[in-house]
Amino acid sequence: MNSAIIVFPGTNRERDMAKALTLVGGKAPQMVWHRDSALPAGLDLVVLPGGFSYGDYLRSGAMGARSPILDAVRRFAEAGGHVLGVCNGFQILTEAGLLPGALMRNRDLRFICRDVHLRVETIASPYTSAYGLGEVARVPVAHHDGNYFADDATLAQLADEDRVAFRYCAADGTVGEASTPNGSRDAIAGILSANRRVLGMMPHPENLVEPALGGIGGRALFQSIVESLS
Amino acid sequence: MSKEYPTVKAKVHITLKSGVLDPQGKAIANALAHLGFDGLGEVRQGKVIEIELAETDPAKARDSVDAMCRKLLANTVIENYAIEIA
Amino acid sequence: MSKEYPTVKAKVHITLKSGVLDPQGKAIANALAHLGFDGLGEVRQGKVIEIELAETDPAKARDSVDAMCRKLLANTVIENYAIEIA
Amino acid sequence: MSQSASTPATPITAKIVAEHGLTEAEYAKVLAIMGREPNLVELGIFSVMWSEHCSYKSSKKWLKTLPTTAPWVIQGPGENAGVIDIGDGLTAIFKMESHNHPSYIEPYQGAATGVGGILRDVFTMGARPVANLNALRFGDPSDPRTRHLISGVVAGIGGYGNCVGVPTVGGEVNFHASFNGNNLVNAMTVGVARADRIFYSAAAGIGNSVVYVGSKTGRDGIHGATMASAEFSEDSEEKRPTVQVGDPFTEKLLIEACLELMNTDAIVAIQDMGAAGLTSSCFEMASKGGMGVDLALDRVPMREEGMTPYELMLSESQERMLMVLKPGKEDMARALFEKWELDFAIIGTLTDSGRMVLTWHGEVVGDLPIDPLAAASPEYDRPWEPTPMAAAADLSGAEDTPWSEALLRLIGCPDVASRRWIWEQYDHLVMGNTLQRPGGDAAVIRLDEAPGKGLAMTTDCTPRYVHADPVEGGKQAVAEAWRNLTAVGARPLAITDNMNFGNPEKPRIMGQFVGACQGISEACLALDFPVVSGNVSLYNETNGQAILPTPTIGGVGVLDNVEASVSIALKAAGEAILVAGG
Ligand SMILES: Nc1ncnc2c1ncn2[C@@H]1O[C@H](COP(=O)(O)OP(=O)(O)O)[C@@H](O)[C@H]1O
Repeated sequence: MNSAIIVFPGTNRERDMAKALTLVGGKAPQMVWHRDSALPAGLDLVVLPGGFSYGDYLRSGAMGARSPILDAVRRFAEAGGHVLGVCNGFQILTEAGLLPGALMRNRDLRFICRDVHLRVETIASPYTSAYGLGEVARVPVAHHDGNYFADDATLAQLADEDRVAFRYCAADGTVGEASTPNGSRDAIAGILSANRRVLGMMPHPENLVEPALGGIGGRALFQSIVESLS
Repeated sequence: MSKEYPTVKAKVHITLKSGVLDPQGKAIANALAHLGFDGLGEVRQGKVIEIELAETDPAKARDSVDAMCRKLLANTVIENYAIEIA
Repeated sequence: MSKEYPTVKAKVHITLKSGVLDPQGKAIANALAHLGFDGLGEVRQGKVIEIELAETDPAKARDSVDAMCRKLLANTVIENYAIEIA
Repeated sequence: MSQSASTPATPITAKIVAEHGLTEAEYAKVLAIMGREPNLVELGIFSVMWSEHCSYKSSKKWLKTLPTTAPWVIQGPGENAGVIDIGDGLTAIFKMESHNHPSYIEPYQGAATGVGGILRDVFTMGARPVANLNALRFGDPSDPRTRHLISGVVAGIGGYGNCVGVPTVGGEVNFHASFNGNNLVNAMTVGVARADRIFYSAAAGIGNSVVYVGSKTGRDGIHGATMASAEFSEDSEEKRPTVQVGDPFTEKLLIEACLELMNTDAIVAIQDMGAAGLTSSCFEMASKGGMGVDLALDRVPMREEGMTPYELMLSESQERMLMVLKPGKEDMARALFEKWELDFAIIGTLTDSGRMVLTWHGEVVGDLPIDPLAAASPEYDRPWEPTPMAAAADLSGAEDTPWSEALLRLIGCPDVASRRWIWEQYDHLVMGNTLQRPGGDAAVIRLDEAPGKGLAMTTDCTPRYVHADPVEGGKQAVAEAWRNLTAVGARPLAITDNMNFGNPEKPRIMGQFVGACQGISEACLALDFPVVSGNVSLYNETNGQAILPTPTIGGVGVLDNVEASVSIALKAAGEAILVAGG
């Protein structure tokens, strides 16, 4: 599987992502600089990693979504390419209009870094096929602006089209406000595009793929990708 | 950059659309209540961006700022904006 | 909370004192330049907080909002604030 | 010597000298060194260089007594940070620094810029920062002001470290009413560098370019000197913020750009512009290398209009670095910094004059001899008195408290309660190497550069012990750091310290400092655990009330096999619990 990670000024989880992709996929991704206007040829996957692109000043992801490389990413996605946006990457994808909704300041206004539980809401996607439906996976979040907002019509559409990939939940899989760390509507942690090839999610599967780091809740996401795209 | 010749100052007011929950406003309202301020209704937080422009024609300046808002400054999924040219 | 009877709407404008570094404003200016907007001078970002108050007397409302600014809303070490009562 | 239009000659009155924090005796030395009356720019430079902060005039004598050597110490105190050998051709580079006063005035920005400053100290030496820690002390937890301070400080530390992408993996918090008017914010950064790629600050090479990189210079933090500078400026007080605003995004770019440049063969010397800005960075580089330097101040990138040479020399704007480049490397370096959208300016040249000559649009506005100024830097042997033996605490009635009630009270006590709400605001996972997260004895991270190897780190001090008995309290802080490292399976290697005390001009306070130094030394010697870097923060007093003496210790150890590391969690039911030690 050929993958590339887009590096914006202020990106800071590109190395974490590269390690996870290399560990599970066996092949190191290429790093692509934000000022480039084209993606390398022959890519199976483009990843927008976590961090604070352009400092997240103005709005998280706003400036990243307007950088030159995003036009290339948009063309790649429109041509049916697979794009994964994690944390800041998810914020960029919504700001760029590649996924619906917006990510607002966390409910308690504080940055949150801790393990959360996610319920896998669909396995009909190249990112979740290696999980079980309804499986509860433990992975960390680390964000200040992860409070997912979309209007009622959009939420209904996402639900109807089975495009909610992950919801925050308690350890036993119950979904509710108390187990939603950031106030997201409908406890949404990750969503898919209409063609199911673009995934945006706030939690960091790349930070929990090895027992040494305290768990492997994020590993099945990378396994799904490798199995679906190789 | 033409720091010497800016001739127009534009202010962009960006507010959350009604219906969009404002976590910052809500937190401020709670904090004010904790500090003993009562009789408060809704509290909302918005931003103001002030821009110095070299454009002298107010109509053109407004158009240009409007383009900035659509392209970058506001996220119209959740925000409204209003432009003031001084 | 007395959501039913708010009678005054106050707006607090909070801006960084001149001379204080405004990383947000700086980043916005750079981003606008990259998007092809030129002839820009300084860009500064501030906030506006809108508060609904149950106080009917404008002078008292202003005093109360001024107290909120000093106690919570503004940090007068680096920020200025201005109050508008509508 | 001529005066430029922007700095009209200001007569140096006794009042101006006092406002610059120089004593009469110190000013007499200034006159002797200069051989004439200094102008305002020069006086400002003396005031910065001879401040407590830069000259360590009250503490130097005692700091020299700390043990600083071991076979694995590559660089002890005196550089931007300490360097130790951790094997496999790698080094750990680390230091702790205080940002107490700014964090009290503006908790968010004060703490944030504290993190920024310590990060720069570490990457300046060629290390990629891999972990941050923070040691915090606040006043009475029931005081609403304490709440405000702690929430701002924690958000500021997180806001900066999270954005820069360095995990904040540990720290400590204590509460005591003595910190009501003087909270302590001590930030520590640990970085990793190849042993053959360490960068120092001594300038070398006559004719080499002195280069400024990073953010532009504004009128940030020109405090002590505000009054004097206001005299020749029509600007209002409002233009003189005393607190700097941090820009972690620019810092992140600066880290990446500097590390990229360090991978080439372009840098002769590098130094961050810390608290005393251009003055101290330039002076230190020149003085360490025995060089002279010509600086064209008009070439310094400026954020505001109408800035004066005085302001440029004293500004404390953040996210700036000074470098000496090898000849011919300027264009490559410029292109690199421009790629990262950072300012780059050649502002000076090294000379053999032994002097610092400052010009402003071609006119000389300052001319000072470097060595005499550095050599004459004041050093005081302040009178001190030993701390009297503290009375034993009154424990009467303690036995009558049922143990269950005592346990509840202990767990609920602010000094023991969970700190989860703090570390959850810090990204402690970024970089993907955090093996032991906050909440244990010491944090453990693994190293990308050497699979299987790890670093452990901790910060420790118990101020009330130091207050009761500075010698024993100093020892205890070092011993606790050593134990915390040992408890996670690491081999303790070295420490950094952050000495937070009250007014050293009071013999009682000076006695606490002297005692703590003695205790730290004894423990370091006994444990073969030398001091490789540190920072001193004195005058932590409000209305004559000093803080509890707080010599914070930051300890670093190495794990040759990270897999063997054990955590604090009880692993399984039925296992035996042992108590070891005496
Ligand atoms: N300010 C902080 N930042 C990060 N982690 C912290 C902080 N304060 C405490 N911790 C974590 O909580 C643990 C317990 O805190 P504390 O009781 O204050 O320290 P200690 O156990 O060293 O006495 C620390 O070892 C550290 O891992």
